[in-house]
Amino acid sequence: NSAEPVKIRMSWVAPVSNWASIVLEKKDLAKHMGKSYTIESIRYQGTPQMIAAIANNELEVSNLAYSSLAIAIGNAGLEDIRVIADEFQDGVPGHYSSQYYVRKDSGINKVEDLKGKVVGTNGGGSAIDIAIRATLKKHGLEEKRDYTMLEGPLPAMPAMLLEKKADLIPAVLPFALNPKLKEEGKVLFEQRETLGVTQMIVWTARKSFIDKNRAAMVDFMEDMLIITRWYQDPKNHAEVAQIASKITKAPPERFGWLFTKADTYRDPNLIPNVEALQRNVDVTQDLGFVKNKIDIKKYVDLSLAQEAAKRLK
Amino acid sequence: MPPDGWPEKAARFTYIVVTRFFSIAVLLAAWEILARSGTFTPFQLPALSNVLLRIWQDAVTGDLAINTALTLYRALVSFAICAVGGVAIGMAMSRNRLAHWFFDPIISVGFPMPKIAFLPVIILWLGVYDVSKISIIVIDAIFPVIAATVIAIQGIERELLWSARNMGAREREMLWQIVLPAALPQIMTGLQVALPLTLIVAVVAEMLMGGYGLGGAMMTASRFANSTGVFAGIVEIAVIGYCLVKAMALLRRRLLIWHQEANEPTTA
Amino acid sequence: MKQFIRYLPLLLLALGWELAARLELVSTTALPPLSEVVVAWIDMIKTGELVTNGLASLYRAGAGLGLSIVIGGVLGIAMAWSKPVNVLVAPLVEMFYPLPKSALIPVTVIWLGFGDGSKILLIFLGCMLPVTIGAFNGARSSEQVLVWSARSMGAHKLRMLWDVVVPSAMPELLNGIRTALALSFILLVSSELIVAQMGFGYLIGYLGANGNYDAMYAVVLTVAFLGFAADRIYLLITKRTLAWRE
Amino acid sequence: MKAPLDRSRRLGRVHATMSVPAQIVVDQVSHLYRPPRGREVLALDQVSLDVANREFVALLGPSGCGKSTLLYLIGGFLPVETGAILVDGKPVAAPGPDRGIVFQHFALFPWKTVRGNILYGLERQGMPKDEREQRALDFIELVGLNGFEDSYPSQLSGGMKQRTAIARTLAFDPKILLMDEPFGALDAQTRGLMQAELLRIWQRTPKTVIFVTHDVQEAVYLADRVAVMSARPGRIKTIVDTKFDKNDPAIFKAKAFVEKVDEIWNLVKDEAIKAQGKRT
Amino acid sequence: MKAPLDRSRRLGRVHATMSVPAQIVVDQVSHLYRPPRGREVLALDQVSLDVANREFVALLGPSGCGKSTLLYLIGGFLPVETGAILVDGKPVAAPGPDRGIVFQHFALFPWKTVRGNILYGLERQGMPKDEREQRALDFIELVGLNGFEDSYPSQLSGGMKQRTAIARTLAFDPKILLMDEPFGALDAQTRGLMQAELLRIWQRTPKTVIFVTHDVQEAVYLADRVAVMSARPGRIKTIVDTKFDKNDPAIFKAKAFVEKVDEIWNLVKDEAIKAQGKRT
Ligand SMILES: Nc1ncnc2c1ncn2[C@@H]1O[C@H](COP(=O)(O)OP(=O)(O)OP(=O)(O)O)[C@@H](O)[C@H]1O
Ligand SMILES: Nc1ncnc2c1ncn2[C@@H]1O[C@H](COP(=O)(O)OP(=O)(O)OP(=O)(O)O)[C@@H](O)[C@H]1O
Ligand SMILES: [Mg+2]
Ligand SMILES: [Mg+2]
Repeated sequence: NSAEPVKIRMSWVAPVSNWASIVLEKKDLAKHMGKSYTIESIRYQGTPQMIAAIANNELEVSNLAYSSLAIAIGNAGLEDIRVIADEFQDGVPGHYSSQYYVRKDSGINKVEDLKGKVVGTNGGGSAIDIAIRATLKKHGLEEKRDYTMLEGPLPAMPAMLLEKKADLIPAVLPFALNPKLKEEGKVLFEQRETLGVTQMIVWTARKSFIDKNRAAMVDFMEDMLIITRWYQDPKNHAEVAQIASKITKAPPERFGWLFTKADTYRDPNLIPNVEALQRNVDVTQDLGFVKNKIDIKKYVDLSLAQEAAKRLK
Repeated sequence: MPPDGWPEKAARFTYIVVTRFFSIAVLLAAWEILARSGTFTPFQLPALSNVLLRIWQDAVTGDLAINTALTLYRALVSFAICAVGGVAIGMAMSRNRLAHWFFDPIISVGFPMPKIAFLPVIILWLGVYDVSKISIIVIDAIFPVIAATVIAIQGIERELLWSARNMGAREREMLWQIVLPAALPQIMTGLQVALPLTLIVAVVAEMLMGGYGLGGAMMTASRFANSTGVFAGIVEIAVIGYCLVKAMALLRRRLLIWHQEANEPTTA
Repeated sequence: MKQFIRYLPLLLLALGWELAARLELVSTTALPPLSEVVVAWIDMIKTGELVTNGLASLYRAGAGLGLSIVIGGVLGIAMAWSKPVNVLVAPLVEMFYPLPKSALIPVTVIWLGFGDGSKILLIFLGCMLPVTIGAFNGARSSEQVLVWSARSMGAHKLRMLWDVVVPSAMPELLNGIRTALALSFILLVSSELIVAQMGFGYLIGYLGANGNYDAMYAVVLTVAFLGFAADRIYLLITKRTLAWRE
Repeated sequence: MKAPLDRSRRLGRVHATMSVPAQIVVDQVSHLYRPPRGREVLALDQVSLDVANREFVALLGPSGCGKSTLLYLIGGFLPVETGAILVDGKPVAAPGPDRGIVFQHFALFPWKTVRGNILYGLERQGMPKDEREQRALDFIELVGLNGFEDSYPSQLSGGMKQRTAIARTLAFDPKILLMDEPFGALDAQTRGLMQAELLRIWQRTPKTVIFVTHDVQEAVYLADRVAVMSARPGRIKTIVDTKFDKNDPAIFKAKAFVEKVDEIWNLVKDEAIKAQGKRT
Repeated sequence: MKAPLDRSRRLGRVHATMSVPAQIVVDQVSHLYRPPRGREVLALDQVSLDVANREFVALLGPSGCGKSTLLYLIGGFLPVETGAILVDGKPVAAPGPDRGIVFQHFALFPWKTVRGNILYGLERQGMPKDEREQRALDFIELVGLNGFEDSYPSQLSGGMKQRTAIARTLAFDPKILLMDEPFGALDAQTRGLMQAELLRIWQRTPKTVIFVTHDVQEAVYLADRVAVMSARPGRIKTIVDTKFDKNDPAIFKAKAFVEKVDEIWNLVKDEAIKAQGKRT
């Protein structure tokens, strides 16, 4: 009814792998953009700032890791937050799962060998951090007691391993593709071995916002579906690599893996794996990052994505 | 005038405390009222009383002491390095053309450089432990000291230098006995800027690299959306910082007792 | 030629960088050779994104710095010369001085959101410290007879502050401003790192998150170069302003 | 607390015995310096002095006896803590352009040129631009600093600084002139010229002058009365009348003049000896 | 380039005509101030002056004629750019404790007390602690500053600062004394006492003294020779012999003395008038 389009601010952290960083590159495909809604994509340094922004109504659609979602609900008390879409999932069969590397010459052959070692992480409480802790815990290792955690930026992880600052590092895409890492390091375990499928990142919005702008949000989801599907369409691969290259300033050849089987799984209908999400949130709670158990179903609202998908049939 | 009895002294002391902390008290009261008014969720703005309670809990468990000690240690060690190194480089630059040639452009480039960007390099070179943290703090906080020293030395009255030379002071002695005290007021200003900077950068470095320390604790709290913990960190740093700043001002007053500024300005 | 010799140390530094990277003293993933950084820089200039992002950043830095100079200077001088101001304001200033400004984000966001406002505020708060301390200490040390002189020639109190206290405080004040100038570039980047849609810090942030260090250092060097240019211009101005000091 | 009673009595007396009411009344003023560290110094002890309108009073006394301090108090720079100082019947509260002062150490603004220093007071009086530029030039000429208009104080010799300070204060034409050894750094000849100029200005646009000097001859020559101060703590010891015809070129050789100089010289000498004696 | 030739010729002459070789030789020295901004000033123009060992020379001249500049050059503070200055036969290269200087503006260290200022030079000479403490006390006593040993310069009156500066320089007993209007801020009596002390020291531990003053009487009384400088650019105009018996208390009234004073007075006057004339 209102002539003003609804402003939707979307968050992203890592370029290319977060949808919000690239959807605007194909805004010509969108049907409703600029009419019923507009998008601003904003880069955040990390989830803590996103949670603050959501609380202050500074951010309409945020891409939260499962751990951050648990923290937002359990600790920040954002009760009206709703999971509305999938961003990517780790460990889906046939797709990439994050790998955890040690040096070939380190003598570490199983997880138990990490006792007394230094383990690299990108920051306590992140999705990757929790995967590491959960895996090590499964093998009877506790942080501080049995190993030391060392924080560093993800891109620097391979170098940290190779320069012997850390004994185990997480290798996520695209840093896992580092040739020297492949040469001098070896995979100790894959994330799916312990966590199975991980619903790594989901899109969320506040219920109050969804209720108020339902129509616009369905339009938004519809356009997002069109765009994300375009990106995942193998025949667009060359152009996708060009876009990625333009954004990251890396040569397009480096993006051969992007949105292929070698990449993590992204749902074509933007529907998250709620069952996996519940498991992941439970692990987060197990490790003590949030106090109480969270029933994640209460916080999922897939109606927007489903309605949008229906329109595209 | 009757001699000062304790009631007068106590009254005076109370008066000073009340006036000195009046504005802070108002600020804190506003905080508590605002937080309790329901305008904000506890995540956005936790109540002061809860924050204090949290600090108290940390104090009881000993976390507060460990974190404070670590952060202070890093900040103060870096400060000592900045003070000694900054003044030395500044003096060398003012008295030695080679040193000036070398450092002058480097300072102009290095001073405004966003040094955070070099974090990965520093981590790879120096690790994430104290050495790398202290190095980051030093490269961030040393510049104000150098700049202040250079400009202070430029402003020294030439007759003072002449006087000392005349009485037989050698170059080395001049530096210690004349250049340093004559430049001290402005050098102190540089140090007064550098000290809080070391604390700030110490906390920021801890936030970026994790581990123990007030910054690490704050970062952890922030990752877990624990606002009370974040604000507890803010309060702790504010208190520590306030003490450091005050101590520095006291030191300045002691050292510069001879200086014009020791007198209250008259005819204001 | 003279200029060349003058800036030779920078060249040496650049050489050191190139060598350190080429000799693999540090992993080239973390520190690419300078030459590659320069190539990336030229690319980014060609696409024009350094300019568009730069303008957004400079606006924020300029606004924050300008505010900090005006407000910080006035505050410092007022604290030196007025007891009530000192008693009321000094404790607040002393408390906020040593706070990492990025820690204040949760508070500033409540009032100002994550837009330009909070970034400018952050830069302003961070830059204010050196200006205020410089102004305060400089103003306190202005010679009494000069103050008296001005007063006896009919300058009222405010006028005297402007005519005597400000120029006497100038050397320290200017040095404080120099520090603030440098800090403004640093704070700019760190504030834009946190949340941004544009700006140098935004570029550095996502290029770094992507591990694209040659492009990231190209941005860092751009910031450093702008800071360097600002510092040089600033030093020239200082030299003229303080010409009376022999 | 008998000061208030005392004071009113004294003020009454002043008005009764003098035909014109005194323009400057210094009444039982004491001044104690309390440095932040170090010993307290009683610089002035119950000093009383009345100066009539348009009178020229010279202040003589041994080094450190409080002459400068007295001028600072009259100028309103230091607070009067004990006693009272009235100017034109009103207690002194703050400095003002009615009382111009030449400081012992010049107090030139180092960031202003000679011209800028002299212009400053004129600007503060709100004099129109053309007029004040002209006036500044006139006074630069008067003190013989042509050619140095654009020099900064750090580029001047001692005497030149002093002349700038004199020009600066004379230029804005205050009703009362407080001069603290204004000719101390000048050579005999320039000093003579300056004295003559000062007298000329004083006669043309009458002013009340308090003039600190160490030169007894100068004091006797310039002043209507000479106040001799005693050694620390400073008190006014004697006040001597010294009205001579300033326009008589042979005045310095006149017997009456020489005798006055001798008389005052002896007074000062006693004080200096006392000051010296006190130490040993 | 004929300067070097000229100089050697002149130096030869000096040695030939004087029985003792001059201790200080100022040979055709010019000095041009080139401030970073503002006009250049030729402060000294081909000044030559020889001062024998243990001689007491007074320097007189109009304000701004370059007296201080000349002392700075001899002291080694400013570089000698044209001409040459030899002390004990060696060209002056740097300041040194053989040449003590009392600056016109005192140049006390503001962060040191009176005692600290005086002790400084003694420490630099490596005098043992007890001895230098005693010596500092003696000189504080000499200049009459007992009781102010622990005052900072900012807590002293003008005259007291000047006396501190005098004590500081006299205390470390330099062979050559360069004094720039050292008694300018002192009252007549204290000045007399200081003059007597200076003479006493000079006679007891012989020194070469160059003494700038504006007081012609003082110059004639103290000095063996009086050099009169001309107005800017400074040149040595005349050198007058003024050897009198300093111990004769009636000397000031002696006819020969008064005549000398008059003679020099007139010389200075001409210069001052010239300086004045130049302006108009
Ligand atoms: N700021 C100060 N703090 C402490 N004591 C001071 C201060 N100023 C002056 N005095 C003391 O007060 C006394 C009088 O000083 P004042 O400057 O008035 O003397 P004066 O008569 O002008 O001497 P002079 O002829 O040497 O200039 C001196 O003994 C001095 O030590
Ligand atoms: N630092 C300087 N820069 C430029 N010019 C200067 C400087 N110092 C002195 N002068 C100029 O050199 C000339 C001589 O100065 P000098 O101080 O030697 O005079 P002086 O004979 O000591 O005078 P006075 O008796 O007034 O002290 C003056 O005209 C002065 O303007
Ligand atoms: Mg005085
Ligand atoms: Mg001089």
